[in-house]
Amino acid sequence: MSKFSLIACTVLAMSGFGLAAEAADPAPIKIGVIASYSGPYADYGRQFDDGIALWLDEHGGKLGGHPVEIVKKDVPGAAPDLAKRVAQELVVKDKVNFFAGLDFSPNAYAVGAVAKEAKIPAIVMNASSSAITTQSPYVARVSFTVQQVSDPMARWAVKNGITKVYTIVADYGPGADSETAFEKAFTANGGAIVGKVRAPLSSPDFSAYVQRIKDEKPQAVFFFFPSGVLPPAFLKAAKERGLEEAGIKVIATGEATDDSYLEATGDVALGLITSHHYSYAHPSEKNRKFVEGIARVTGKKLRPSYFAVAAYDGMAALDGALAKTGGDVDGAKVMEALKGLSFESPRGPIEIDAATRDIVQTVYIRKTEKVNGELVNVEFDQFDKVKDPAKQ
Amino acid sequence: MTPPVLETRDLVKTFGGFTATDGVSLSIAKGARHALIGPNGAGKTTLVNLLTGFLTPTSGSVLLDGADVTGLAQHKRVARGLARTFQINRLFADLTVLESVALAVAEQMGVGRRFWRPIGRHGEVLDAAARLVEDLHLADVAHRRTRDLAYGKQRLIEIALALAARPRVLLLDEPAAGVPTSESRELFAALAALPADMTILLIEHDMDLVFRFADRISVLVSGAVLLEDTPEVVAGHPLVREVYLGEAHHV
Amino acid sequence: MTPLTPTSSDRAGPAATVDLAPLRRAARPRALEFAFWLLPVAAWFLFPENLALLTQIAITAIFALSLDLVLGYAGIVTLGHAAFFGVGAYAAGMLSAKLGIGDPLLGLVFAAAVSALAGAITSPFVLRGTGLTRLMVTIGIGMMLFEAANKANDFTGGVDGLQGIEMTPLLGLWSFDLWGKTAYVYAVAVLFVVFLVARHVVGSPFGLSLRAIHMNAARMPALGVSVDARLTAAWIAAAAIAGIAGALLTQTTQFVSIDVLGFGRSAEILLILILGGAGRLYGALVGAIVFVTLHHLLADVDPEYWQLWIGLVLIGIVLFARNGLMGVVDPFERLLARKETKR
Amino acid sequence: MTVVFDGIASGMLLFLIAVGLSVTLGLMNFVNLAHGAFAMFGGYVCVVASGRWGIPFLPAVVLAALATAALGALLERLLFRRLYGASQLDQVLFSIGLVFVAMAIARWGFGPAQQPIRLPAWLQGQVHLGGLDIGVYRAFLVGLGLAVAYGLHRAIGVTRFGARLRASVDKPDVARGMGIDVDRVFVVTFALGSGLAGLGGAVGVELLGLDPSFPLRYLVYFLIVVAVGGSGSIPGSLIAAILIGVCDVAGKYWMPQIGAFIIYTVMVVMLIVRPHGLLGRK
Repeated sequence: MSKFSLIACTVLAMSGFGLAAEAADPAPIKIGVIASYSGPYADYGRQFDDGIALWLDEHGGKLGGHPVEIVKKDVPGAAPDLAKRVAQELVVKDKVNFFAGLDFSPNAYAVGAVAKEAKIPAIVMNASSSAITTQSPYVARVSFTVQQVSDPMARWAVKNGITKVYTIVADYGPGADSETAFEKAFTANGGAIVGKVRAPLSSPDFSAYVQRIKDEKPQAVFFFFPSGVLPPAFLKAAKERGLEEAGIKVIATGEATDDSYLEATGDVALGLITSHHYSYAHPSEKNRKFVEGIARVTGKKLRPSYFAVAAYDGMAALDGALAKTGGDVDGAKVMEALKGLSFESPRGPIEIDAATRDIVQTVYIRKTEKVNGELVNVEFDQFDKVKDPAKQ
Repeated sequence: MTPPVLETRDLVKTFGGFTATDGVSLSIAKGARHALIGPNGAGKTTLVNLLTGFLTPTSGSVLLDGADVTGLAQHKRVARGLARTFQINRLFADLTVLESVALAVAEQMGVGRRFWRPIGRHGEVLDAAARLVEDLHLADVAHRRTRDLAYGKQRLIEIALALAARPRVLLLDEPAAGVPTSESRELFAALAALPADMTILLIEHDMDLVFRFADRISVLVSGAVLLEDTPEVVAGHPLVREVYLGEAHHV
Repeated sequence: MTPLTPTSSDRAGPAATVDLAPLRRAARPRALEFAFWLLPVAAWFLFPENLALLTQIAITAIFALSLDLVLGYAGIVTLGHAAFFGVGAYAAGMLSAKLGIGDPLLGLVFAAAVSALAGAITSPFVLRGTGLTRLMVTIGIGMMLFEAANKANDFTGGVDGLQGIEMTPLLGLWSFDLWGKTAYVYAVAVLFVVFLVARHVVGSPFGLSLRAIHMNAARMPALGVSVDARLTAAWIAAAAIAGIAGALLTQTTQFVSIDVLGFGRSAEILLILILGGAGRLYGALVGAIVFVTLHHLLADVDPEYWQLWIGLVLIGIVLFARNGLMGVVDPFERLLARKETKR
Repeated sequence: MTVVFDGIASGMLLFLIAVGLSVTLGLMNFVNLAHGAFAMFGGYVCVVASGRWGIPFLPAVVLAALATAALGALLERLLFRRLYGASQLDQVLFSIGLVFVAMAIARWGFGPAQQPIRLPAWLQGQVHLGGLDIGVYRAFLVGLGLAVAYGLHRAIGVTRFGARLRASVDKPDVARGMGIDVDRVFVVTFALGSGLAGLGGAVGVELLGLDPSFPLRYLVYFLIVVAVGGSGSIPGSLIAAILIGVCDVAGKYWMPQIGAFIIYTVMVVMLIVRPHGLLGRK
């Protein structure tokens, strides 16, 4: 059956003739990327690919001096039984050195268990459920946690005179995490939650919820929905009901204005204030090069989202760790080397917490604006070195 | 005179504003060959459905062996010895003849709920089923699927399924309906061979069959019993000739 | 007008002219069946690196067998069968994660019992209607269970899944390994046992009555059968088997994700069964093998558009192989049967 | 009261998409689970027509309905008609296969992202009517829904075409004998059902969104409307859709904790009380 297993993207070292003195290439490093390549979330897999491809392109296709082989595995959406099986196969059949990708939390939990058993480091490039890194000692995260981006929004709100907030989140694990983190930070800083509701994930029509919020007359409404269908639906309902006119501010986490979906969301997103760790409009030299690079390697004019940047940083983290181990790919040693690693990412300075293997980073407060006819998240405030609040 | 095996008292069934059965009181003695005739739409099949529990009457009652069974479910009446055939075949298209009959026999023997031993190892069921198949002249097609058989043969399966229940009272709803003359001989023979102590209520359009078979006839018109008597009297009754026999003979 | 011959069923002794052999023979396993069950053994040696996938196939096959009982035999079309799969999966998961009982076999029994209970509770609602109504009630029940599991976030783990399941070694001897060897043997063994049970059930008088209900439910009361009672029994049995399949998934993957209850799983297993051919047990097995393998291969070859290929295969099957994959063997079987009868 | 109006409006949208299924499934007895795919097609046509070609919204919606009807007619000729005699299970399998293909094609053509739709200014915002805040677009949906319901009810219940359709479905051989072109009746009816799906899909983009997973995401809702309303009953579907819309929206407003359960609970209870649907034929 193995002949069918397609190694989708093989990047081999382009060893120059000038380096002939060097001994034969060390064994290639195999990375199993588990992500959605089909179905409604196929964009996630593509973003991971772009980020990884750019990093390899910039580094001569080598990771810690080794040539790299990427094995892509499609696990569309949250399908942990499939993710677990795929991870097992990557270990026993493809004999990968690292797991990467991992867009959905349930999949990351499942792969984390395999990683622990097989002692193979797993780099979480998106999954944002807090406990993933606690569950398995072989998991390090370079993306974010839901709590990490929800908590600063609450602190910013209080700082700007908002003390009465209504929260609405999607009725599933991350929604509950966001609600809890926001409420905790908000009330701790003197704010009051005047009402909260969890809306079913399948709910396309928010009119009833928005009406309810309007009738409660809070100063602001905070919402958390997974990127894609729900945020525009909510924003449309909010606009239709005239929340803004009724003096109710709308704030959210960055999922609401995910760069991949922002154009499709349209003008209803204008003026929305969100908190997140990455905007493709982040004003830094490193990010400018990153955005240009993505355009170069893909040949398309697509916005890199926080998926692409996390994938790029995931490669950088592995490279940094391998530099510390001197090229040794032993799982335990690489995990040890990842702890406390810090470097400059296109999103700003990031660090892998030595104690929790979770990411520490700057969370930005952004406003959706139209720049040169395009909707972008413009950062205007920031909270530095934010750790995952759920682990404190 | 022996007490009636099957009895109805002022049985009424209405569908919306339409009265299909209008105060029918029947009394059928043990071992009787009782025929029920009447024009189309007279409510014959509705009456059978009320007797077997397929329908619940609007008012009135049904008695089996003197016990009120008006509210009893169909399958429980079968267990008490009341079986029927259907006007239009209701068979199991993909089962073979032997399988169909074995199914019915297994139910009668009370082993229908057994879920472990294969039907092929229930010897007593198979033997009884085979005998029935043989008696109804179905032996040569015992392993053919029902759907592949001619209509006349399928009619025989209808009767075999009813007989498998070992009924004391058998309701035959137009057993000869749709059977071409060329195939009706086997059917008539099968009916003639039914045991004497079995009480039979026959609904039939074929007057030859009715007068050959029945020892008592009820005439049903517009849901009500017009007349009940011996075949001779019924045949001579002017009203019957007018509303029913005349019509039937013209067909 | 007295009868001329003695009564039919009161006559004693066997019937001379009816050959009972074909019915008797149907109960015996055939050579081809032995050959079929060599497949999982062969797979062990041929694909040692794909045991996780093969385990998945075995679990799917059990689930499909369960659906075959209610759909293929009893004729109840359901799009909510994942409800019982999920209940079994959570039951086995909770037993380990919350109560610390990690014995696999005990978990199976517990899951089967809990699922059977769920089946008993839901059966009156499902059997009430027919056709589209019944189908929608099964969907509704499935969806409500899914929402309930999602609501009970703290208890079930919600969409993040139920963590912390640990299995003790099977029979105290074999622990679940990364290669999936134990899991595979375990799943195949359970599949075999479930299959044997199912084979007995469908060949029994009870199974015959289910098929008859499927073909003509209205006739059954006239034979003295309570249709609802039979269907309830089949429904509960199928629920228990689905629960076993769910428990196996939990035990071999050591967590439970909420999608065990999802509508997608109900729809998929229906497709698998129809693909293989409903109402013949082996259809469930063949459907599971073909669908899961195909899915795996297509997702590997073309991760972006595998759905297109699956869709085309489904359409092709309906247009050109009506009775499912197993329908292809029908003409041969009939030929074989005719030869045997002649002999 | 605003809540009730919202419920009616979202029920109307549900009705607009599902009524086509009531036609194909209820009247033609074809279990067409690909109904959502037709609605999706209508949605994409509308988005492309209004977004890329600059056609005004209303003509774009009409175009979407017509294009979907044409696609429906084409597929009926090529594929669906072969399956009229098939078992319902085969129809399920076939139409699900079609859904998969449609989803893959949509993703190939448009990518996985949500498609934006820009409503004309006159359909946006709210009007205040005697203390009631009424969304203009929702009022538009209610009006459109009522018009479609009335038109269909007339067309199928009263006209000769309706009589022919019922004859063709119930007794195709007899209908043929009476000189009815059964094939033509079926293709027209199927095109009608598909066209309605396209219409619903087009006007639904604003509230339901549009992406390749659309056909499966809302399939259950469409089926609920048809089942609760009673197979083949246009007024039944209308009442069912509004009932579900109102219960859903009101439930979310007053009892947001159990929001997701309401729609399924309503359905199961309704079906247990009335197994043949509100206005279904036995």
